[in-house]
Amino acid sequence: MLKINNLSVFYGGIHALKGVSLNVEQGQIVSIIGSNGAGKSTLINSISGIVKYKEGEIFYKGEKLSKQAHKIVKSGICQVPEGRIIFANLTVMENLRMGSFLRSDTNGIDKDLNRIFDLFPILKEREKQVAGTLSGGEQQMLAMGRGLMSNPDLILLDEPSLGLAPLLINTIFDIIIEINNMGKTILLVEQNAFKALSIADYAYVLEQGIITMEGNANELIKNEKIKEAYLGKKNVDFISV
Amino acid sequence: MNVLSLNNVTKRFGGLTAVDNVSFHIEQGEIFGLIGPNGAGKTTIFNLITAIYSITEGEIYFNDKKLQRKKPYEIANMGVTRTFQNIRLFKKLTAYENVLTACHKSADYNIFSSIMRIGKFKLQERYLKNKTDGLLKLMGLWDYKDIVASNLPYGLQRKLEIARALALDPKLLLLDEPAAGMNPEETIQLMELIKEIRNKFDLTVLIIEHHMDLIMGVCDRIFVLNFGIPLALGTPKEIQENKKVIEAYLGKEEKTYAED
Amino acid sequence: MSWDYVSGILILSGINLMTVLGLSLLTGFTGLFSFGHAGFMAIGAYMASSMTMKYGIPFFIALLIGGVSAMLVSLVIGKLTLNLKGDYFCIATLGFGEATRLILDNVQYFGGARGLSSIPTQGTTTLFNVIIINIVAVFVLVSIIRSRHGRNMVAIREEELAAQTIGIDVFKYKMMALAISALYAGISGGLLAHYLGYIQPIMFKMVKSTELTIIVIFGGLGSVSGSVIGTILLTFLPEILRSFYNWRLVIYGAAVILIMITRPQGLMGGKEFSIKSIIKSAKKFINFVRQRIGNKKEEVKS
Amino acid sequence: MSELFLQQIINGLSIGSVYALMAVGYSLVYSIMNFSNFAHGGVIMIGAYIGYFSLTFLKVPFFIAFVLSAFGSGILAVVMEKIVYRPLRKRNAPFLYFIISAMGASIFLENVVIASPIGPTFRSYPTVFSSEPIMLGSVALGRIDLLMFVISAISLMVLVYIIEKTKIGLSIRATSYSIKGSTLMGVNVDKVIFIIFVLGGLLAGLAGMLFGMRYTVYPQIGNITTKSFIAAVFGGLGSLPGAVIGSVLLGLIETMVSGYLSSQYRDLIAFALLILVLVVKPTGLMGKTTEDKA
Amino acid sequence: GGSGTPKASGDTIKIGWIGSLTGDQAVWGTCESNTVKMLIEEVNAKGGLLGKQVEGIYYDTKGDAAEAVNAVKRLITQDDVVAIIGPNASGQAISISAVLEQYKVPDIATVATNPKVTVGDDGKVKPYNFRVCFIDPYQGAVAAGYACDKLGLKNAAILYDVASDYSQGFTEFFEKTFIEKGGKIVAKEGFKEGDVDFRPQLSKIKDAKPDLILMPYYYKEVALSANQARDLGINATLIGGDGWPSEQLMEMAAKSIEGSYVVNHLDFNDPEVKPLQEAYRAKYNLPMELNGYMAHDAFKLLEAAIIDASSADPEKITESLTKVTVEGVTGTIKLSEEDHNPVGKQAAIVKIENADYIFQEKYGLQ
Ligand SMILES: Nc1ncnc2c1ncn2[C@@H]1O[C@H](COP(=O)(O)OP(=O)(O)OP(=O)(O)O)[C@@H](O)[C@H]1O
Ligand SMILES: Nc1ncnc2c1ncn2[C@@H]1O[C@H](COP(=O)(O)OP(=O)(O)OP(=O)(O)O)[C@@H](O)[C@H]1O
Ligand SMILES: [Mg+2]
Ligand SMILES: [Mg+2]
Repeated sequence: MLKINNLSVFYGGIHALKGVSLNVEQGQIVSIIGSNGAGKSTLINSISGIVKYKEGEIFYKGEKLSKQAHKIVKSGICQVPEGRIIFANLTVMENLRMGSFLRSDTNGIDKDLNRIFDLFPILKEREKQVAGTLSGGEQQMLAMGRGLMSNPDLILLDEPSLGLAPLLINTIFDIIIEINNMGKTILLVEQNAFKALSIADYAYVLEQGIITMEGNANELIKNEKIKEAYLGKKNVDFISV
Repeated sequence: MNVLSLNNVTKRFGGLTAVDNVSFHIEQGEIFGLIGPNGAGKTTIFNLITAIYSITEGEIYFNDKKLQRKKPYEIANMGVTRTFQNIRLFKKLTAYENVLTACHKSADYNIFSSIMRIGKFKLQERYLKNKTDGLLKLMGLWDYKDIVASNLPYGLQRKLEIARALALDPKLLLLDEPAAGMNPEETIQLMELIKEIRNKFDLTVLIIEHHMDLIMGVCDRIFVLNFGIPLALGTPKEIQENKKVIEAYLGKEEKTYAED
Repeated sequence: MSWDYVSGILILSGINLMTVLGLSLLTGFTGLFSFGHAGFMAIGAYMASSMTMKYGIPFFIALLIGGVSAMLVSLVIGKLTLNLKGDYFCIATLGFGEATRLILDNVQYFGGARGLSSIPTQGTTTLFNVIIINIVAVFVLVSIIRSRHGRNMVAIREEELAAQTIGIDVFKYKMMALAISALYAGISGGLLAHYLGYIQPIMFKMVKSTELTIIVIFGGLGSVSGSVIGTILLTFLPEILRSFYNWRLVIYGAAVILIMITRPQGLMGGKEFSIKSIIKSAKKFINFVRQRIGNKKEEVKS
Repeated sequence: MSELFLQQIINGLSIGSVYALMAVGYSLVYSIMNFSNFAHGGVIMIGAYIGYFSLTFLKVPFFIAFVLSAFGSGILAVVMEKIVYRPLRKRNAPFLYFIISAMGASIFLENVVIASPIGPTFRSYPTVFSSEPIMLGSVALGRIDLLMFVISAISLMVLVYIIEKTKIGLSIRATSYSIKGSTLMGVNVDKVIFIIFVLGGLLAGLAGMLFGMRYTVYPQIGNITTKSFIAAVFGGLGSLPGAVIGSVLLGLIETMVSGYLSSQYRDLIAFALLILVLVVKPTGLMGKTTEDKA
Repeated sequence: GGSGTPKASGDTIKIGWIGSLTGDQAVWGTCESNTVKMLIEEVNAKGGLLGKQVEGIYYDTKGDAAEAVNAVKRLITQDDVVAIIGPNASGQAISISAVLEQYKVPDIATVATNPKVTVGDDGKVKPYNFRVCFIDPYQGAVAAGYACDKLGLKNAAILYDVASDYSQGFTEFFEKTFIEKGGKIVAKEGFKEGDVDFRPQLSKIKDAKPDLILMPYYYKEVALSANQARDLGINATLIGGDGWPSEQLMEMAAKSIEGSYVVNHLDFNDPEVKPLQEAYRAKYNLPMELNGYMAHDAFKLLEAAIIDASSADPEKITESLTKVTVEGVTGTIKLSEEDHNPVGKQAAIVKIENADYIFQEKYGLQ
């Protein structure tokens, strides 16, 4: 469904992605893990057209992907960005409406809206609150909801669990699975590598702009190196995460 | 002695009561956790302590001095400083400049001596530079010192915020989700770092986090908030076993999807 | 070009530079945008010239009195308006500038709209004096910027809330920046008055303020050397274009746009022009050349 | 109520509606680009000239001249956006650069007209309809004033409808907060900004034509926009109803000050009032004040 | 004699002009420079001056005093002009004195009416500043005298531009004379340059029931304020100064200013003025502004002085400027040695009738 060949991105002199290739099959959940500054967000942003790449190609559904952000959304790819980037000046409801900006099927929109309110009841409660004053976690939920409103085929999630309470993290991952079960393909960037790997079909490890490892998620999760670097080996004194 | 005391603090936004009659006391040298579901009012409490919001009801004391009607900078000068949940660095300045700026309180030369460049100025400026170097090294940011803050990866930006806060030689440090955006390994490292900082700088720390391994691993006591209302207070062990906390916040047990 | 003509333009550059330097601190380093500095210039101009004309006070002291008067007024204005944000502050300063002019227009003691003439020009605003004053002004400004006080101002420009939480008294530092910029503008006004020998409220219109602000941004926000270079360039540009008759402002306008869109950081882009940086870039260049040569040699070898 | 007082109220309202007509276009650009478009006055001026030449040279009917002037200004506004602002936008330049570019553009437009064969002369519109005021007792009510009032009101309502109630309006507001965010929602930001400038330009054209009819045409006519900028700030920047309320208030204040206090110190008193309002309410009358969330 | 085309700079006489070609005074500046250009062409066509071709150099001042100083320095030191004509505003004319004195080059101001243009505060005449127009005190006093003595109007209202030195000066001297003659100022209202709406002030004036309104400012504002006054139902007689006369004014406000009186420098319908008017219109397809007539007289005066000095030396020209007498379109021009102002120049009182400037009489005080 999504195929990236040899992608390179520069920020001025900084070489953020150095020839990244990756493949996402229809209906899969694919995870990307890597430490701070590895280039995960850069990768996601290049797919979305926010960051312009110098070299490499991106194919989507067999065709070359446009480089213009709004056309990319139109073709069915939607990003839930890192740090939420909700519209702080709009109300919760308006934010969600913005999510469905490119859609015109009123019925479908209403249906999705209700589903999102089922998933995140707090959003329904705060329908008219200005989004900028929501708490961090509420904003993250709003960002997810807004992303879903565009009814995309491929969803790019950049650290969706960021700043969420443990209970909610579980919910979010449940929701990700649910969305996936509805037939949507998901490319997931997560710091919470354990969780990410546990729900993914396939995973890539990104280090300093290079893919250093890839494989089936349930294999990677057992990999010693990965355990050490990303899963927090000492992380045994407490059960969660 | 109590470093920080909240007595029956309430904050309302229009009809919404974000913080509802909350009281707690933090002792000197403690690492005190503040947890609770999203929207519980944790950040609001930080904003009340640092006077970014005005308090609706109740009182906050720092070292027995009342904090009401003080300006944010006055509170900072008393020794209370913080980091932000939505990072607020000086975006276009380098990591080094961010910290150096925050060191300003360690010098007291006035504007005329900076024009005359007299001895005191030079001496103090050198001190500020050394201090900045030390802080950057301590936080593991030395290699990034010349990078503009907004270009740093998310995790390092958080560390830089902590470094900047430490530059004030605070007595009480408020950390709002310092580990957000860090992977578990980095989170553990941060935990060690917080302990180290506490000991080295003789600090009291109030910390908000959703990473339970960090909270449980580092806090002496934890206060749990739910919908603005106090839910529990206790040691990590007590909190982990508290039914109400599990139900409202922690969740029953670890779910695994590997088998799905 | 005749020296007298050029020196005249240089004096004018120097006069403008005084205000621009102050504005650079206010706008470039503290992030406040003013449309009213012509008002401070006017205060300085009228105070300084009445000192020399009516009380026979020596020129330099009169200049200082002019500057200090502008600064005192700025304290009042600042007290009222410095809590305002962005464009709101900008409008408040615009209001101040226009109000100052209006008062001067109506006050017959200062000659009203018909102005004040016979201000002594001999041995007052000479090129030498202007250069000396500007050197001192630059030195003072750079010293402030390179101290904790300057860094605090930059912090305010970057992120006010964070500046507060690291213990910066935002209001005080804004006030400081405004007061210093008003002092500079006041001195600049005094210089102008003693250069022309005649002042009139209409010389201190809003366009004057905006022209000066354009220079600051043209030179690059947060760069003192940018302000200096920008001032000289933008004072000379209209002179060079003089023979273009009434097309020259068309070209001037187009040039401003062109610089903004091609060099969006302004001329100096927040960097400073210094001996050090020249040496640095020279070294870089030499290294680059060396590497190139080295590479070539290697290529030849292989 | 004395007749003088009534007359002054009418004067104030009519001056206010002039400011309003400009302030709305101004505020519109501000609301999305977050900078004050100082070139708006220049576009108004060009609009006034287009109207003038349509009536005198092309000798088209009044209504057609109106349309030509609106569209001409609309096109000019869009072209300016392309040349002057887009490159800055693409580079995420801070708002100061936009302001300076706008000033450059405004200097350029004014002087291009002066230097061109059009020249600096004042030109008066041919009489389109009777300029005789409607007399209510001895209180005079101008016909163009009435027209301006109506056009200001209608354009405000149309704009508020577009911004508050339509999808494109929603995307405009979203884009004003975060360009990245709305891009990710599939909004073509260039298109949104295009629409904003078209709307702003159309309004400028209307304003220019009405101005020309009322006050004659000359290259500096756009300078009155400074007043409408002040009015927009008064009312709360970015708020369209605020811009209108601010304009009407400013008109009334100026009139009342001239009429009852001192016309010599009119602007001084008006500015003092403005600063007073801002001291009490730092975001203008209709501007939202929310506690900044940290 | 007359070799025709100029070769080197030594073969031409250079004359400078400064004034506003941009900014809100551009209308007047443009007309002045156009006139000077036209006259230079005429002179050159007739073989030039002293056998040399004349070259004009024109610089814009943006209406700014500092710019004027630069422009004059450039004219003198770079372009080697022998004399300068302009500028059209007093502020600039006063600011350039020091430069003129430094280089000893004369300047003839066109419509700079502030007394300080030619005479310093110490009462001494400035050696290199001259002018061909009469001054504010004179104009103001004439208007007051004529209104009081000839028209018998005793209750005056004044609307003036607070930010304009011209308007303020005019007002000041009008007020003084008018009160001396037993008149009463019933209202005095101000506006600020750039304003386009005067109804608040006019409404107040209307309430004071004056029988005359003095409008001492330029014709754009005159047209707007006159129209607005009539719209408000004010019937008082309007009186103005040399800021008024223009064909544009007629186009903009003929009906409203019908019956008004203007203190002018000349009679537009004087047959001797017609050729100049027509030549200008033919060349530029524009009506001539008042400034054009003044520039014309300034140029003629300069021409006469150069011929009288039979030299293109600036100092000699300066000496001759107060010696020669020329018949200008605005009357006989002879500059006084004491104050460098034209002597005995009487104002032309013009009444507006049937959309035309109808000459009434030459009028001077006493
Ligand atoms: N706009 C930018 N300009 C310059 N450098 C940038 C920019 N954005 C990112 N970088 C740099 O590119 C590298 C990759 O950054 P990126 O944000 O993609 O990392 P990440 O993997 O998403 O990290 P994190 O887990 O912290 O979010 C980092 O070194 C970062 O400093
Ligand atoms: N300025 C404000 N205006 C209105 N409501 C606000 C404001 N600030 C916060 N709130 C509301 O107060 C409640 C508490 O917010 P707060 O940011 O303190 O939550 P939090 O505990 O920090 O949550 P999280 O863990 O998600 O960051 C939320 O419901 C939020 O929407
Ligand atoms: Mg990232
Ligand atoms: Mg929070």
